[in-house]
Amino acid sequence: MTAQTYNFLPALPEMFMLGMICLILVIDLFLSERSRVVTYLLSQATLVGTFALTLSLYGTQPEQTFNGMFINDLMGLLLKLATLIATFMVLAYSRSYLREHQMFSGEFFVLGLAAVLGMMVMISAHHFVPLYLGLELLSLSLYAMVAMQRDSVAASEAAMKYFVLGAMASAMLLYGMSMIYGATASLNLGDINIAVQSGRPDDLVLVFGLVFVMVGVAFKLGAVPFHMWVPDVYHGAPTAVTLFVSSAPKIAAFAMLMRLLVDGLSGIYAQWHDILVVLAFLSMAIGNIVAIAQSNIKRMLAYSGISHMGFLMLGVIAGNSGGYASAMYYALVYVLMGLGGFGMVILLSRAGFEAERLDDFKGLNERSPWYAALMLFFMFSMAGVPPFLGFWAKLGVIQSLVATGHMPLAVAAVLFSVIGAFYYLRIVKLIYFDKPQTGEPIRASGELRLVLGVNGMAVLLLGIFPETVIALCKAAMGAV
Amino acid sequence: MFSNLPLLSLVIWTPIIGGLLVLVTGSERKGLDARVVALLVALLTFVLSLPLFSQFDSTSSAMQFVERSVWIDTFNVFYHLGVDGISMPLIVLTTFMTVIVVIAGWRVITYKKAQYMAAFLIMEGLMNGVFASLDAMLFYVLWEAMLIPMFIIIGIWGGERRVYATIKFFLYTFLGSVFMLVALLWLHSQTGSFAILDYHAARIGLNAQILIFLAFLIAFAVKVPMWPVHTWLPDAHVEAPTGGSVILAAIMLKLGAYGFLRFSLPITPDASHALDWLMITLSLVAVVYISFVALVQQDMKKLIAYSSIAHMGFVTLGFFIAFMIAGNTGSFKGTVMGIEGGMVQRVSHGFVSGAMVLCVGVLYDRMHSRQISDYGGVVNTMPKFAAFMVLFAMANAGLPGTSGFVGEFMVILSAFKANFWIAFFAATTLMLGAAYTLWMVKRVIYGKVSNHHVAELTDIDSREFLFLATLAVMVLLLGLWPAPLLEVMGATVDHLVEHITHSKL
Amino acid sequence: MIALSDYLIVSAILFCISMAGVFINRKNVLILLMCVELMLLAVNINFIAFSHFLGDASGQIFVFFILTVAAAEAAIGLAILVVLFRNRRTINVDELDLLKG
Amino acid sequence: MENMLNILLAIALAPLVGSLLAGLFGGSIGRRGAHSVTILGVTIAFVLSLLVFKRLVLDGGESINQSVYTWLVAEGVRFEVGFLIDHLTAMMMVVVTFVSLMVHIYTIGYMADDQHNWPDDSRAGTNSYQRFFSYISLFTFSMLMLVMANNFMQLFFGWEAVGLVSYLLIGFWSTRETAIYANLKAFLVNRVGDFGFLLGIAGVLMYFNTLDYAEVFSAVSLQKDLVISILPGSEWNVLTVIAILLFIGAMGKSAQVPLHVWLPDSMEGPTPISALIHAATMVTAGIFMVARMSPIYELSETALTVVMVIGATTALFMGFLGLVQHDIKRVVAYSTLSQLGYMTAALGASAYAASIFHLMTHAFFKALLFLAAGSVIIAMHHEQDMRKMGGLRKYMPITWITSLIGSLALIGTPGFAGFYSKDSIIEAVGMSHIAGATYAHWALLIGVFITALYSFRMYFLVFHGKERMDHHTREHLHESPLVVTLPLILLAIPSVVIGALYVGPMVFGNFFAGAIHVEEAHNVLGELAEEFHGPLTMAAHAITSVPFWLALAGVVTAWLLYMKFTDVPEKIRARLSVLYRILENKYGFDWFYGHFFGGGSQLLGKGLWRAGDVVLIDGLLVNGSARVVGWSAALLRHFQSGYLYHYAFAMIVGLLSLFGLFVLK
Amino acid sequence: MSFEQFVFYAFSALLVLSAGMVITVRNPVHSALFLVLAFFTSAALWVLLEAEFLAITLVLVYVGAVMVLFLFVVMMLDINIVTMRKGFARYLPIGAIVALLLLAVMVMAVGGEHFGLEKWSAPAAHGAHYSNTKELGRLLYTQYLYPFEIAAMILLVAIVAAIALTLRRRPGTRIQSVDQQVAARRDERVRLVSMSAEERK
Repeated sequence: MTAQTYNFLPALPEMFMLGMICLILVIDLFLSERSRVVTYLLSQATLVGTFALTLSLYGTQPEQTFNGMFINDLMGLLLKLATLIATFMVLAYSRSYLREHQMFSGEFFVLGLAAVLGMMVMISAHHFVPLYLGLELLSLSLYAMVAMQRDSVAASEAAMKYFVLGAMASAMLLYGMSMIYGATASLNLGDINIAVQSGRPDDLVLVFGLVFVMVGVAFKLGAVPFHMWVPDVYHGAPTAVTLFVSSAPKIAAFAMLMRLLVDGLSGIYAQWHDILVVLAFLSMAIGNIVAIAQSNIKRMLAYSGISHMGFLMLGVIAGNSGGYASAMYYALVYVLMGLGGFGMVILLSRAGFEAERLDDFKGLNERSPWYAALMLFFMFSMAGVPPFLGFWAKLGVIQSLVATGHMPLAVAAVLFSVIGAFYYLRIVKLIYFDKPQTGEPIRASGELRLVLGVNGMAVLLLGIFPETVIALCKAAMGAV
Repeated sequence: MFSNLPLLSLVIWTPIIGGLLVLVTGSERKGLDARVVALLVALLTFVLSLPLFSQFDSTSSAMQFVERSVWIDTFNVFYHLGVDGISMPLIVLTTFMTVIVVIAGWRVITYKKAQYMAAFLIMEGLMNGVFASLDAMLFYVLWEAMLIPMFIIIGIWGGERRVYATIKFFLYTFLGSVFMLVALLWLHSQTGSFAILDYHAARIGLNAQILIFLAFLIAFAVKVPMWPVHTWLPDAHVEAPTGGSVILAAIMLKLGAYGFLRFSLPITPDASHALDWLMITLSLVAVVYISFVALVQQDMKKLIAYSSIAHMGFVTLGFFIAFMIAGNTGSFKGTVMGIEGGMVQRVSHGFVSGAMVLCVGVLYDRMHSRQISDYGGVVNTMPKFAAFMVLFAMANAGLPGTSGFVGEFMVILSAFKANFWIAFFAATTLMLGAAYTLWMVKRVIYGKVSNHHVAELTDIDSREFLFLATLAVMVLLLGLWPAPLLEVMGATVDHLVEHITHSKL
Repeated sequence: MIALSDYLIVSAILFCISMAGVFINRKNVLILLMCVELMLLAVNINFIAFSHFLGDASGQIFVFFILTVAAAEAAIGLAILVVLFRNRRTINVDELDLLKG
Repeated sequence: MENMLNILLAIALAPLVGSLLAGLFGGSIGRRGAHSVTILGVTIAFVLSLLVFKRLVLDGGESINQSVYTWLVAEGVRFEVGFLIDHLTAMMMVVVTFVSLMVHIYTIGYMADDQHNWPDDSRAGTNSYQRFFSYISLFTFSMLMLVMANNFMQLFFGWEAVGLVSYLLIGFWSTRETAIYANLKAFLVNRVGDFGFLLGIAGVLMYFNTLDYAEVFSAVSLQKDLVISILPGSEWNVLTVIAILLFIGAMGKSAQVPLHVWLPDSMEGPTPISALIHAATMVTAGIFMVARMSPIYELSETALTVVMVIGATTALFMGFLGLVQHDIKRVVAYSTLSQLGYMTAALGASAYAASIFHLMTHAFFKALLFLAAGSVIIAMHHEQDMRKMGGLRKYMPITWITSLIGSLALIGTPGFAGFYSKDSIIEAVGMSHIAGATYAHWALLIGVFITALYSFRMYFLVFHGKERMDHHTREHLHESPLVVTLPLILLAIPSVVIGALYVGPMVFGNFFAGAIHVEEAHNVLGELAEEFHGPLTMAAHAITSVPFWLALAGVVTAWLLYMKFTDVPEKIRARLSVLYRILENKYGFDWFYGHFFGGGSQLLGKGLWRAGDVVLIDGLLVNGSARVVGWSAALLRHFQSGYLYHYAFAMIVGLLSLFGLFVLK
Repeated sequence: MSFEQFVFYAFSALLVLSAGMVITVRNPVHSALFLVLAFFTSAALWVLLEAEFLAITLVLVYVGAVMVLFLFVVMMLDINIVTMRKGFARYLPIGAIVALLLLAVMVMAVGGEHFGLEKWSAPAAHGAHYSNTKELGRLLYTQYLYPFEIAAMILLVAIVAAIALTLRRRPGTRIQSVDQQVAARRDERVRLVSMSAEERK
C-alpha cells in the first residue's frame, strides 16, 4: 500500500472555500457588531473567489480524483458556477433583511458558505460517501439557518419539521444506498454503473434500493409526495433563508439526481423512468393546484416550486442527453426566477414586517411601476409565458418529452402549466389591478435594487436571447 | 427607397421600442406627453407598413420581404420573417388600427396614460411579429407574448368585472395555445425544423395529421373564437377599455383565422379534409346560434362581441368549405372564392367591428353605460354620431357597398357550391345580422330622447370625428373597391389551394 | 450459520419500527429524534452486514461516516429542539401546527 | 357608343352627386341649395333618360351591354358594374326618373314645415329637409343602378341599396316609435327576401360560373335538365330552384304574400316616399327583376305557377284589407299591394310585357294617388283618418280632380291608363294554361270589384259627403301650393293617356323583344295580340267584358254604402264581426310574425344564451372546471395539515406506492 | 443452534424489543434508556459481523456522548410526561398496518430469496493478525481522505450551529467585559482632585 497522492487541482475551489470558511469564522470573532459588514463582504469575496477558481477550471478535460470520489466535468462546473452566483445573489438580496431581523451574524454566513460547500461537494460527488456527506453538510447548515431567527415561533417550528423529515429522508437514502451497495458491491458511482450495466446484480434488489434512493432525492427536490416540508419551511423560515433554501439547493438536488440516476444507475432507466413519471406528474398536479388556494406568497411560491420540480423531472424522464440538458436548464432557470420572486418579498419586507401575504402586493404598480414590472416578469416567467425565460425552460423539457414520445405526459404538463398560470396571474392582478393598501414608498438599499433589477432583466433578456445558456447546458450534457 | 430596409423588423420593433420609450418618458414627468410620443410612433409604424402594400408583388405566392437569421441555434429556431398575401394585409390593418386606437384613447384614458399607450404599442409590434413569423417558434413566442399586454389592458383600464374577464381571456387563450405548442414540438421532432414552410412540405400520416389538426384547432378556435370556446370574448369585450376591444375585435380574432390558413390547412390538408364537416358545423353554429344569442343581449359591447363571433364564423366557413366544393365540382379551382371571401371578411371585420366598438366607446365615455336600455333617441342629441353608427351598423349587417358585404357575399356564393344547406344557414345572417344590429340601432339611436342623460349628450368632437370618419372611409372603400385587396391575396390563395389539393399521405 | 438475509431482516424490522415511531408518536418531538437515530442504526447494520459478506471494508467506512454525521445531526436536532421549546414552551408534536395549508 | 356610356354614367351619377352634396353639406348649402342641387341631378337624369329612350325606342338604336368597373375578380369570375340598356331598361329609367322628379318637386311643399314633425329637444330635425332630399336622390341613384344593371351582383347592390334608403326614409321621423318600428320591420322582411335572392344568385354562379345576364341567359337552356338534391332523395330542377329563390327576393321587395307585411307599415314614412318608393318604383323592383329573368322563369313552369298563385293571392286578399282601413295612406298602400299582386300574377302567366306595362301605368297613377293623399294630409294638418275628412272637393279642387283621375285609372275605367294594363293582365291570366291559372283568374276578377269598392270608398269619404273634420281644421282648409299640385297635374296626364298610347307596342307589340324572352308555349300575349285592334277598340270592347261591370259594381256599391246609406257599413260590420276582425287583424300575419319570429327568436336567443353560453359552457365547462380546480385545491391543502406525523406518513405511503408501482407490474 | 446463532437471535430479539419500547414507552427518559440498550445490542451484532472498531465506536460515541446529550435535553426541558401518551392507541392500528405493510415489502426484497445462504455464503473469518481498526484507519486516511475532511466540516457546522442556536446573550445579565477592563485608562476611572490643604485649627 503505497501512499497515494491525489490531484488536488480540480478540488481547488472547494479547498479555497473551506479555508475561507474557517478564516471568516475566526475573523468574525474579533469584529464588533457595527463592523459585521466585513464578514458579509468576506463571504461575498469568498464566493467570488471560488467562482473565479471554478471558472479557471473551465475547459479542462473531465477528470476524477480522490480515488474516483470527486469528478470534475462540465456539468459539475456549470452547476457549481450557478450555485455560486445564486448564493451571491441571495446574500446580496438579504443583507438589509438580515440586519433588520437581527440575523446579521457571522454564523449565518459561515453556515451559508458551509451549505455552499456541501452543494459543491454533492455536485462533484462520484461516490456515495461524498454525496451523502455533501448532502448532510448542506442539510445540517440549512436546518440551522432556518432556525436562525431564534425568537420566531414559526421559524423554529419550520426548522423542526425540516429536520425530522430531512433526517428521515436521508435515512431512506442511506438505506437505498446500502441496498445498492449490497447489490453491486461498490460505493463508487462509476463502478456501480458498470455493475448495473452488466446486468449481474439482482434486479429486484436494485429496484428496491432505487426506490429508497429516489425518496431521498425526491425529498431534496421537494417532489410530491415527499414535498410536505417545502411549504412549511418556506413559510416559516425567515425570508432570506427561504430565498436560499429555494434556490441553490435545487441545483445541488438536480446534480444529485443526475449523479445517482444517470452516472450511477443508467442501467435501470426503465425503472427510475417510471418512478420519475409518477413523481413528476404528482408534483405538477399537486403543486399547481394547491398553490391556487394559498394566501401567503411564500407558501404559494413553495407550491409553485414543487410544480417546477415536477417539470424539471420531465427532462430527466426523457432519458437522453437532450432531456438532461433541458432539465439542467430548467433547474438554472427556476433558480433565477425563484430568486426574483422571493427577492420581491424581501424588497417589500421591512423591520418587523414580513410582506408575505398576497395582499401586500396590492397596487404595487401605483407605488412603483418598475418593481411592478419586474414582478410581472417573474410571474409570467414562472407561468411559462414567452418571451420570458421560464418559457424556454418549459419548452425544453416538453420538447424532450415529445421527442421521446411521451405525448400524454407532455399534454399533462402543458395542462398543468395552464392551471398554474392562474395563480401567477393572480399576483399580477394584485399588482396591477388593485389599489394599494399602503401609500408607503418602497425603500430599498442600492444593492437590493441593483440585484433585483439585474435579476429581472436577466429573466427578460435571457428569455429573448436564450441561446447561450441552452447551449451551455447542452454542452454540459454532451448533446450538441 | 424602402427596398433595402428590413421593413418587417421595423414594423415589429419600432412600436416595441417606441412603447418602451413611452414608458420611460412616462406621463409622470412634465414636458413630453406620452400620448404624443405614442401617436408619433404609431404613425411612423403605419407609414413603415405602407411599403409592404405598395411594393408587394401580387403576382408571386412566395414569401416577400424575407429576413432570416439564427435566433436559437440549439433549438434550430430562426428569426425568420416574411409575408405573403395572407399576412400582409393584416399587418397593415394592425398598424392602421393602432393609430386609431391611440387617437381614440387620447382624452379618455387619464389613469397611467403612458402605460396604456405603451401596452398598445408593444402589442402592435408583437401582433405584427405574429403575422410576419415564418418560424413556428418565433410565431408561438410572439403569439403568447401578445397576451400579456392585453391582459394588462383589460385588467387595468377595464370595467366592473375586468379581473374575471381578463383572467378568463388569458387562461382560455393560454389553454388553447399550449396544445399548439405540443403540436409544433411534435412537428419539430419529425422534421427537425421549426420553419413553417418546412412543415408545409412535411409528409405526415393521417392519424398524426388529425391530432395535429385538433391541437391547432383548439388554439385557433379559441382565438377566432368558434363555438363552443367563444365565451371569453363577450366578457373580455365588455370589460375591456374601448381601445382594447378594438384591438381584440379587429386584430386578435384574426390571428385565429390566420392560423388556420398558415398552419392547419397547409400542414394538415388531409386532416382538414377529413374534419371539414366539424369545422363547417362549428362555423354554422357560430353564424346561427350566436346570432340568436346576440339578438337578446342587453349590453351593446356584448352584442358586438357576439356579432364578431358570428362574423368570424364566415371566415372559418370560407376556409373549410374548400374540400366540399372540390368534391362537388371536381376541381379545386372553385374553392378560391371561399377562401378569399374568408380573408376579405377578416380584414373587413377588422374595420367594422373596430368601428362599432369605437361607437360604443364614444357613448360610454359620455354616459358610462353600455346598457341598451339606458339609451334611446341618441340621434336627437348626437346626429353626426348617429350617422356614423348607422353606417357601421349597416356594414355590420353586411350591406352591399360596405366592406361587410364583400366577404359574406363571396363566402355564401361559394358555400352554395359546397352544399345548398350550408349556404342556406350561412345566408341566414342576412336576416339575423340585420336583426340584432338594427334592433340595437333602433333602441339606441332612434326614438324619442329617453332620459335626461341622453338629453345632455354632446355630439362627437373633432377627434372622434376623425377616427370615425377614417374608419368610415375604409369601410366604404373596401366595400366599393375590394379589388386591390383581392389582387394582393390572389396568387397566395391560388398557391394555397394548389397546395392543399395534394394529399400528404 | 447466520445468513445475510437474517441481518437484513433485523435491520428491516428496526427500520420499520423507527418509521412507525415517527408517525405513531404524536406527542414528543424527542422521540422523533430517537427514531431517526434508530433508522440510521438500521442502515448501519445493513452496511456492516453487506461489508462483511462482501468482504469489502468500504461499507464499514461508510458506517463510520454515518456515525459521525448522526452525531452532528443529533446535536443540531437537539439545538433546534431547544430553540423550539424556548419559543413554544412545549415540544408536543400535536401543537406544531402553526404552519399548514 | 362611348358617348352613350358617358350619358349612362351621368344618368346614374347625377342623382348620387346631388345626394352627396345635399347630405354631406346640407347645413352649408341650406334648404334651397339642397333641393336645387338634387332636383337638378334628377332632372339631368330624367332628361338623359328620355334621350336614351328616344335613341333606343324611337330611333331604334341597338341595346347596350357594357361593363364600366370591375369590382373584384375571384376564381376568374369577374364581379362588375355595368349597364345593360334595352327597351325594358329604358322604359324603367324614364319611369323612375320621372316619378322621382315629380316627387322631388312635390317634396318642396310637403316638407316645407318639417320642423314641426320633430320634438323640441331633438337636433336630428335640424337639417331634416336637406337630408330628405339627399335620401330620395340617393334612392333614385340606387334604383337606377338596379334597373340598369347588367349582372346579378350589381342588381343585388341596387336591390340592397334601395332597401337601405327605404329603411332610412320609413324611419325618417325617427322620434316616432311607430316609424322606427316600421322601418326595422321593412328592412328585416326585405332581408328575408334577400336571403332567398342571394341564394338564388349563388345558384346562378354555381351553375353558370358567371353573373353576367347575357352570359347566363345564353347558357340557360343548356342547364335546363340539371337537377339538384336539396333534401335527400328528392331531386329538383336547378332552374326551378334558382327561379324560386330569386322570386323569394322579389316577394320581399314587391311585398307579395307572405312577405307583404312591411308595406302597410311603411306608410309611417313621409308621403312623398310612399309615392316614390312604396308605390311607384322600389316595390316594383321585384316585378322588374322577374321580367328581366324571364329566360330563366320561362324554363320552369313550376316557378311560374308559384309566381302566379302568390301574385293572385296577394291581389285579392290584400284588396280585402283595403276595405277596412281608415287611414287614407293605408288604403292606398293596400291598393298598391293588390296591384303588385296583379303584376306578379301576370308574370306567372308569362305576360311579362303586360306586367311591366301595368308597372308603368301603376307608377303614374299610384304616385298620383299617394301625392294627392299627401296633399290632403297637408291640408288636414297631418290628419290621416278618413273618418275625420269629407267634402274636401270644394276646398281643394285640383287635388280632387287629380284624385278622381287616379282612382278611375286604378279601377280600370276604359280609356284610362290602368284599364289597358289591367285588362291585359286579366285576359292574359285567363288565357294561361299553367297550373293555378284558373284560381288566379278568378282572384283577379274578384279583385277588380274590390279595387273599385275600396278606391271609391276612399274617394267618397274624403272628397264628398259630410265635412267631419273639426272646426279649427276646416277654417284653414285650402288647396295645396303649386309645388304640390304641379306634380299632381303632371302625373295625372300620363295616368290618363299613357295606356292608350303604349298598350299597342308594349303589350302586344315587339317593344320588349330582346329584353324579355317568352317560350312559345306560354305566349299568351301573343295570342291576345291577334285580337288586338287598337286601343280605342279595346276600350269599346270593354263594355262587354266582365271586369268592366265588376268595376262599375264596385263604384256603385261604394256610392251606396258611403254616400247614400251611410249607416249600412256599420251594420254589415256588426253582422260580419268575425270576418271584420280577421280583416282588421290583417289575417293575423303581423301577430304571427311578431310572436313567432319576433318573440320566438328572442326566446330562442335567450334560451341558447342562458342554457348554452351561461349555464353549459361558462357555468359548467369554464367556471365549472375552474371550480373543480378550486375545490381540489381546498381539499388537497388539507393534507398539508401541519402535523409532522402526517407528513411522515405521507412519505411512507409514497414510498409504499412506489413499491406498489413495481409490485403491480 | 450454534452459539453464534444463539447470540444473533438473542441480541436481535433484544434489539427489536428495545426499539419497540423506544417508541412506545411513556417517559422519554425510558425511551432514551431503551435506545441505549438498542445501541448496545446492535453493537453486539456488529461484533458478530467482525466490525469491532465500529461496535466500540458505537458504544463510545452514541452511548457515551449522543445519548447523554439526549438525556440532558430531556431533563433540561422539563416536559410534562402525563400528557405525552394521549391518543397513542388511536393511531396505533393504522400505524401498525402501514409499518407491517412496509415490512412485508422490505422482507420480500431482503429475505432469503435474494440474500439467503445459497446466494451469499458467509465469508471466511479473518486471520488472527487481522485488525479491523487498522484496516479502517488505513482506508480512512488514504482513499477516504476527501470524505474525511468533509466530515470534519460537518462537525464544525454542527458546533457552530448548536452554539448559534442555543447560546443566548441575555440583555440584562451582568458580565465582565474583559476588553473594556483591559482597555480602561487611568484618567477614565480616576479623577484627581486637587484640594487645598485644610487649615489646621
